Amino acid sequence: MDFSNFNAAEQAQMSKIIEKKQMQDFLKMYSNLVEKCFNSCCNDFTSKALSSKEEQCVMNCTEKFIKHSERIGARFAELNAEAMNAAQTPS
Amino acid sequence: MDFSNFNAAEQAQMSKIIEKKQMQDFLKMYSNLVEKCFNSCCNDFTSKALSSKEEQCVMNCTEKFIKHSERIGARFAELNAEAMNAAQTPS
Amino acid sequence: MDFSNFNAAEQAQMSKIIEKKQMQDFLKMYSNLVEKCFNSCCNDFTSKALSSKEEQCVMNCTEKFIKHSERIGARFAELNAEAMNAAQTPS
Amino acid sequence: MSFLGRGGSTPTGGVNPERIDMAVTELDTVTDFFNRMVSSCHAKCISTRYADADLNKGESVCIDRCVAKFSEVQKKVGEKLQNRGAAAASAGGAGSFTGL
Amino acid sequence: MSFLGRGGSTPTGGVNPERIDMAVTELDTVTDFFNRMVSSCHAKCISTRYADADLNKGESVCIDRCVAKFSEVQKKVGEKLQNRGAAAASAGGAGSFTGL
Amino acid sequence: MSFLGRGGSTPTGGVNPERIDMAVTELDTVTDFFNRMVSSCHAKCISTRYADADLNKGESVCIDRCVAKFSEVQKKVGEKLQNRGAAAASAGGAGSFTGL
Repeated sequence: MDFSNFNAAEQAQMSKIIEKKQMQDFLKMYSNLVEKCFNSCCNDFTSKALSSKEEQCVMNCTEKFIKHSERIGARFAELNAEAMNAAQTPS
Repeated sequence: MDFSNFNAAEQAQMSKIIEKKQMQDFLKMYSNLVEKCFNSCCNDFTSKALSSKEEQCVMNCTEKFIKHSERIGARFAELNAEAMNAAQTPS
Repeated sequence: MDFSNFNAAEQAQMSKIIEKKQMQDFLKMYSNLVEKCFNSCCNDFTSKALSSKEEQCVMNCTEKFIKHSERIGARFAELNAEAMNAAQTPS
Repeated sequence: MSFLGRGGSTPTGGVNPERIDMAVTELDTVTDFFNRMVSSCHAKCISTRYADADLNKGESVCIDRCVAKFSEVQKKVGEKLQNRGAAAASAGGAGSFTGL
Repeated sequence: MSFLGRGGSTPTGGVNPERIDMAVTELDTVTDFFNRMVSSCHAKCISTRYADADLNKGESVCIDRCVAKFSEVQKKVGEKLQNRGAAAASAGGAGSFTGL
Repeated sequence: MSFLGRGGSTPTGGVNPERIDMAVTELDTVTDFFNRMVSSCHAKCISTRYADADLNKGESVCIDRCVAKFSEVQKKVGEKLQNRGAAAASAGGAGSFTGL
């Protein structure tokens, strides 16, 4: 996204808003991750303790989800950069 | 919904809020539609291009979802009108 | 959650915010409940009226969901109290 | 939306922020119900093969009945929540995490 | 996001609240698309057995194609909505519940 | 919620908006976790036939264990995210779409 046509006061306000949004997005990602990995990994309720197998599954699930998100983020950024270049190239 | 007991200043403010909400609802419907039609129509990831079959499915899915929403909206409005009439009729 | 280090003005503002959030949470829980119980209980669309069997299912679903939420709330509060005690005990 | 009263009266010409707040909550609530109805009735009535862009006869009839049924469920659940006491029903909401 | 114009010009040094509002809406929209893409491509490409913490070759390739396909769907649906008229498409949104 | 510090000190009698903001974020986060716990444990423990309005013995025991397990998962995932660095973990969030 391009805020280069914003003046200094507007850019400062956007920075604050974005910083707050990043915190909220992170927290939402955290709770989403807990839900997703719990749902995939925990299916035995004969005990209240996490088994070592379940714990390993949760750790792998978390790590894999982060790598997945990072890869999507990288591809998504490339697509957006292409789209922006295409828009700026006179045809 | 009935805002007839609002004064002019309140109605003006509500109009602005509703206009903003309509934009947000539209954008949310758009992303929801993309997710739903992608999930239903795209199941082959041996290629990165949308096949003509997938594209046709996405177009039908979009069109059908809009018609579905419109029909629900019409029925929903009828129900609300009935409920409002019932509330205003002395019993 | 512990707001004891808030001053009177801050506690007053938090009370107002919490009151508003409770209303919103209640309404969200209501619509969530309608969706969940409708999806579980209504599978016959040869008629537009709720059958007595469907109605019974919806009533049980609602009651059971509330009891479920209450039980989770009680366990959750216990866990949080434990965590708070653990944090305050010098180790 | 019988859970929601309208705030008090408004001084002539001014804006009563509580009335606006209430109206926005009411609007959000109706929109939330509507969106869930669209989603539930889509799952119940619409074939996801998407061979066609039009609603067929069976789908159209199903939608009409689905809206009626969903509304009835909304009414029943609302009555149940009111009978049971809204307070008890919201147990576990934000209020229960705070000492305020 | 061709649906969103940018608000008018801004007095030097001041903050144009409409421009900020538009930018926030744009940001929220991109974030929403991104999150749905993450979720959809996770469902399409990632095995939920979680025997391993790394993306394997097949999963990685699937993700790349999934992003491309999801974006194409986004474009197609966007075009369709614009052709059909944004107004009609949002039928049933908040606007239809109000007399304003 | 160890990710969230509390804002700085407050002038006597005044309201520190950052402290309020932080408290609201904390409240929203706890509510979000609670709601997901309710939903996940409902899916894991409650039969959807709804022949009965009461929780039976098996469901009750399942709920208690489910809450304990969900909380443990929350702790494990939180530790993992902190070890990995919160910054990296939020890759793809709003920040990555902007040049700011």
